[in-house]
Amino acid sequence: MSPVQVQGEVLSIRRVGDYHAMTVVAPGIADGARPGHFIAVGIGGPDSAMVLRRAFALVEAQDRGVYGGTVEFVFAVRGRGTAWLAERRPHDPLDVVGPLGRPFQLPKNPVHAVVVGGGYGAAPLLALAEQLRSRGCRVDAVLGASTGERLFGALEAKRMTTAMAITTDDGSVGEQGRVTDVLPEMIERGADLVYACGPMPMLQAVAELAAAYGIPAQVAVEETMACGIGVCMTCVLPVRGTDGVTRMVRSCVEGPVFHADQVRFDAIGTVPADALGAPVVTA
Amino acid sequence: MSPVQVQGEVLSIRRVGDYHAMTVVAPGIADGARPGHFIAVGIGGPDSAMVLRRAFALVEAQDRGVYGGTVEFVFAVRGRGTAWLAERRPHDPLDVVGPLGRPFQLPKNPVHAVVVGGGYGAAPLLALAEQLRSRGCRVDAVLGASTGERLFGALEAKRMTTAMAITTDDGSVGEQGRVTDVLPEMIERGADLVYACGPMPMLQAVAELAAAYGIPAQVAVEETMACGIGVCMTCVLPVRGTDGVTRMVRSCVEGPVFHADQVRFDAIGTVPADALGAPVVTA
Amino acid sequence: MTDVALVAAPGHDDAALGVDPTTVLAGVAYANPVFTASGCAAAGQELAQFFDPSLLGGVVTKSIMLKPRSGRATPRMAETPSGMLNSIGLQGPGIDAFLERDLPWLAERGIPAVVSIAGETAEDYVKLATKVRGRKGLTMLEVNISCPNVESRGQVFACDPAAAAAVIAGVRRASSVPVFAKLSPDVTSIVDVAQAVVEAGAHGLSMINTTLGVDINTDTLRPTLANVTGGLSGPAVRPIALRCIWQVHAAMPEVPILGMGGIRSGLDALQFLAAGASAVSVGTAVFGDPHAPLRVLEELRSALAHRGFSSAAEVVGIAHRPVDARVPEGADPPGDLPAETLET
Amino acid sequence: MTDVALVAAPGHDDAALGVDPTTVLAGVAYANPVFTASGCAAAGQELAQFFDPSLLGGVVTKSIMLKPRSGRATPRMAETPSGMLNSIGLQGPGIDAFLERDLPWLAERGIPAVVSIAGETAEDYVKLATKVRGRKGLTMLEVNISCPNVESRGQVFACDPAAAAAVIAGVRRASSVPVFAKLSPDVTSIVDVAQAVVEAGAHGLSMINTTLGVDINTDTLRPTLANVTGGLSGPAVRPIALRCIWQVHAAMPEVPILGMGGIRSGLDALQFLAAGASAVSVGTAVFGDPHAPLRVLEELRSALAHRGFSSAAEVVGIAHRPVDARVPEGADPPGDLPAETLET
Ligand SMILES: Cc1cc2nc3c(=O)[nH]c(=O)nc-3n(C[C@H](O)[C@H](O)[C@H](O)COP(=O)(O)OP(=O)(O)OC[C@H]3O[C@@H](n4cnc5c(N)ncnc54)[C@H](O)[C@@H]3O)c2cc1C
Ligand SMILES: Cc1cc2nc3c(=O)[nH]c(=O)nc-3n(C[C@H](O)[C@H](O)[C@H](O)COP(=O)(O)OP(=O)(O)OC[C@H]3O[C@@H](n4cnc5c(N)ncnc54)[C@H](O)[C@@H]3O)c2cc1C
Ligand SMILES: Cc1cc2nc3c(=O)[nH]c(=O)nc-3n(C[C@H](O)[C@H](O)[C@H](O)COP(=O)(O)O)c2cc1C
Ligand SMILES: Cc1cc2nc3c(=O)[nH]c(=O)nc-3n(C[C@H](O)[C@H](O)[C@H](O)COP(=O)(O)O)c2cc1C
Ligand code: FES
Ligand code: FES
Repeated sequence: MSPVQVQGEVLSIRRVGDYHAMTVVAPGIADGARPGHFIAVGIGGPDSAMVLRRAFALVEAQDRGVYGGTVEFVFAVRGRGTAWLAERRPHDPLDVVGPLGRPFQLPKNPVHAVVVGGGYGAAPLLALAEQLRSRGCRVDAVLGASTGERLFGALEAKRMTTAMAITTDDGSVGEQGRVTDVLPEMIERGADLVYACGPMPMLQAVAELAAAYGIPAQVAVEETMACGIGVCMTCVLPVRGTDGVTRMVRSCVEGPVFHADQVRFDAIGTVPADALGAPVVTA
Repeated sequence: MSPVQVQGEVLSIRRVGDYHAMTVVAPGIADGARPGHFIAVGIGGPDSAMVLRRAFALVEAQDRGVYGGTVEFVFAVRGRGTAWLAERRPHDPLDVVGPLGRPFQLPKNPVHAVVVGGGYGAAPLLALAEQLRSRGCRVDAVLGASTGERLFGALEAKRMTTAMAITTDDGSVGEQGRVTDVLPEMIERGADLVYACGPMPMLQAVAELAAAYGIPAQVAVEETMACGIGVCMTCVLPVRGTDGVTRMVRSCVEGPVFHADQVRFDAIGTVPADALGAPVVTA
Repeated sequence: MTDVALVAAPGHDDAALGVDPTTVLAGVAYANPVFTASGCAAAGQELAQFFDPSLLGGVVTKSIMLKPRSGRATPRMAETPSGMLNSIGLQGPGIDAFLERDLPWLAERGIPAVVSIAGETAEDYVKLATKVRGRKGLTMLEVNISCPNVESRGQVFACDPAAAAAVIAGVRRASSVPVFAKLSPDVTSIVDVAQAVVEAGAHGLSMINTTLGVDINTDTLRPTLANVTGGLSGPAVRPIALRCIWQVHAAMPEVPILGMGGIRSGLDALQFLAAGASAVSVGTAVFGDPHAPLRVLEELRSALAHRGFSSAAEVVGIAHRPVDARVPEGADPPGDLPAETLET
Repeated sequence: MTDVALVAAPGHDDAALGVDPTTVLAGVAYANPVFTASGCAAAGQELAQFFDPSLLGGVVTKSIMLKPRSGRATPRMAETPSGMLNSIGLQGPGIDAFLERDLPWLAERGIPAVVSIAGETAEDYVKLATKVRGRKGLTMLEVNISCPNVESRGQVFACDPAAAAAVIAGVRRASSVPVFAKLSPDVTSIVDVAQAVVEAGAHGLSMINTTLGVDINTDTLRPTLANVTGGLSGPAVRPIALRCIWQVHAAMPEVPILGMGGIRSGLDALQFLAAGASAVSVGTAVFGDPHAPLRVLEELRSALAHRGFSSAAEVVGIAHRPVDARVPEGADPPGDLPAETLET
């Protein structure tokens, strides 16, 4: 599976709470796309002052159908690029590169998994849950957000999970609190492994919980990216390899999904002194 | 009359030969707009890499009506900015500043005038011809272009003039040749003055002919502009003042219409040695 | 139908009313920190068609020379990605006409004038400063030293710390108002030049002037500008301007800075203040939006209010201080940080 | 519905087939003048997912140092108007891993490699050149001297003509292939640095490396980059790059130049050739469009064909010559000049 660049076309865009869900006709991307893959979208056309792509997790990718291949993603308006994206309308052209990155690894056996999503971090977990189920896994879910408007995928998740918990910071939906307040209970129902996607502090907390329970976790991280295809080295984070050596690895090609116990959460945003090639003395 | 800046809205855009004619709802601009005035249009929105406006002669400006004030202009796609403009569709927003510059001066008496337009240079001459007629002037016209597709306003001009001649470089419409091939004949019908708008070499040739016949001419020039409002000094050309002194004057505020005999056509693109403040020795 | 609206003074944001926008540059207080930029607003008259320039901190006038000056041949400008090149060549009417016509216009309207002067020799600058001295409306001199020094084979003053210092020392002696040296980014060490002019008596620094560029016309395959090179300005140079201001403020935090280079929005202006500028000039943005300086001011006030600041002054240089050392009283930290990064 | 299309190798323009795209850099012939830029294509493997890198003139590899290097803390990049800042800090596996893994990958595929080297001392560079010497696939060395010289208080080599010359002299002695010095625009006189390195033995020059910039995060009011400053690249810097190339080519027309800085289209590349570059590197544009280098090549060939040129070589430096002195045979002067400006 190799990524492709497609001059696609917006099929639909709709509001989902505080988010926007967009479906784009972009044939070729779906081939080989798996849960956890992401796409990178060109912003503003050739005369735009924004020269970099924006990365979004795939919610779904269909490689055939009436429209001959579509991708769906959900996004929050954060800066100018996502503001531009929110103004796109059906039939507008959209340049998409994907599928990118390394997807979630699926267990070989029909285990019991918990998926944990924070905000739009639930995006890649829906397709993941579906695939886990189709392999005979039991899937439970914990979704959290600051407010109900920033919950994503709760209905879909409910349909495909055995148990589900929702938390919001303001208590507007589900329990007031954070995903990690309810995750122990979920794990204690017999979970064998955890999948998580969301803000870095959440991933760190989930990783610590999974470690405390002695079960493996996979986390999909979000680092600022310039290229998304592995050539620029902007998207790195400290990850401990199987050889015990910490390296600054590219989250766009070696991630965004990592084994939680390998990510040096404590050192995110720094180059830990024991990383290969550290410390930085010069340019 | 002071220019205003309006967040307008595209009402219509249509092809006219090789050109595009656009009407924009932009209330306030029409107040005080007169033939020869121009507008400056913002390109690409706030995230565009194109930071400067584009200048276009007003074809027409209506200060009331169903849409509460519209402006019309016609344009050729030249570079990226006009290419962007050609892609606008009804209801798209458009930022317009106008009316700008000094318009054509109208004669006090019902004289006999010839208007001479090259390509889209005919744009400001249609409204001018109408105003001249309403003042009892006889108006003749000469329109020229490289090809018939680049003639503008021939039908309208025909309606409001007594005599009209058309020339094209390729002979596809009218006579093969240049406007100055037929202008002498037009002038000899008894013209008292000439108005011209078009490419600089055409204006120069028209100015020379008018001088040879001893009649005044007004020309609307086109110089590269950054601001259009008189603050940047990019749009200058050498103009001899009534005091005999040549100055580099701003065509956006002291033009675009000039008395032909004051423009130093021979020295366009240079700073003539006898200009005030010349020669340039340093930064 | 989308809304069609006349662009006038931007709507006031109520929260912004609580922000004290005043700023002080070398002892002179201005009503707010947003100025025009030299050469991008002439002497204010033309912009007055769009908004009242007395609402700004002040108007920085086009650099004026001793004699009338025709400027360079056309084309004098080229648009480039998020910027433009210009090679105007300091066209202007000369100091006498300026003092007779332009400065009084500003003075009569109570618009604080920052007069920019430019010369071909160090002596020119002194003469200019002397002529302007004591004129009504004058609040500050901005010394444009990005000019070729005819006495030194056309080497630009701003690129030679000694020549720059000589100009400033002379102007300083002749001036009764604060003297700001306007620096060029086209040097190996802007801190060296800054130090030289401050030692020579500059009260403050204006940064940055344009950076040298070339554009080639892809039809004629000749330089687009008649003069071949021109000065690059606009949003494209903003990171360069911020870097210069950052470096100089880090080295000399006590020296006031008037910052410019690519400012198009209130958030851009906020970046300049945070990097160390006490006030800003809005230049090229005016060409795309004649209301730009006033809009930038209003956007800046709103941005300050929404970040919990009660004055513009308190953010000057704030980016040099660690976050935990400076949360303002009553602030909503961390400002507009997307809730997403905080949740669960 | 608009057309939805898979972006693959851009369609060939028949007219472009008549253009000879070969270029020669210091005696080495390349199939065409479009290369990747150091640090913007790793060592070519990743781009091979999108197009065949052997279709390019060559691949310029990410600057490699003697030892593995972790690079700087994140955030390492900020998008800016028509550009971006980066502070990667030369993260890389070190020369040994590079020679074992990356260079052979290029060599096996017949992709001409331009190996970029970077060091902390002049001695580092010599060691690197010695290690690379004679390796299969190596066609040229690009010496990235925009690195702090640890022996001179971190002053960047490229900002000090003497230090730059010392590096180049050492590399020149150790190298069996042409040596190109990659210059920084952040100097008062790039011609002085260019002359120093050419006198020290550089066969050619790469211009430009990024220019130093800062961005302030308007939420945290701290620098966006963990490292505070970063290198500005992308279309925003194109006029600066063209200016550097223009000045150096005017001063030393016989020295070959590999040009880069903001190239995003074939017409951009044409500007670089016309200003004096014999070949170009496409850098930041790759991040926005992974096909960019190949697209630029195809667009350049079409642009040359439509202007009546039969080779890329004949436009190198053409912008320095008056128009009437150089209309190529069989050309359609003046190219794409809008008919409007010619009519009546
Ligand atoms: C693998 C991955 C998957 C993602 N999936 C989603 C998703 O499903 N839904 C969603 O809403 N967002 C997602 N994001 C975050 C999304 O990419 C950013 O919100 C978006 O790039 C911000 O662009 P902007 O122009 O609005 O913001 P700006 O701040 O203006 O962006 C400026 C630059 O920084 C980069 N940037 C800024 N923030 C981020 C960030 N958090 N991650 C990566 N690059 C960033 C942008 O690409 C751009 O180049 C994902 C990010 C990654 C890395
Ligand atoms: C007073 C006046 C009236 C005009 N009226 C018309 C008209 O009615 N119809 C029409 O088609 N064109 C008219 N033009 C020319 C029109 O402004 C240019 O064709 C247009 O700006 C080109 O923009 P672009 O982005 O396509 O080209 P680019 O070459 O990409 O433009 C780059 C920059 O140069 C400036 N520029 C380039 N060419 C010109 C030019 N000839 N005049 C002024 N600025 C230029 C642009 O404003 C822009 O800032 C007029 C120009 C002036 C000065
Ligand atoms: C057309 C033009 C003319 C300028 N003239 C002057 C000038 O006369 N004196 C001066 O000090 N700076 C001059 N500048 C530089 C600006 O004052 C400002 O320093 C620079 O453009 C960066 O700011 P900006 O990006 O906001 O324009 C000029 C800039 C432009 C674009
Ligand atoms: C992310 C990034 C990394 C870079 N790394 C290097 C490098 O390792 N060595 C080098 O000589 N230049 C490096 N550069 C500079 C580019 O090679 C190029 O000179 C510069 O970016 C201008 O070209 P561009 O605008 O096409 O990117 C890097 C640029 C970027 C954006
Ligand atoms: S984003 Fe460029 S290497 Fe990951
Ligand atoms: S275009 Fe700026 S002064 Fe005329």
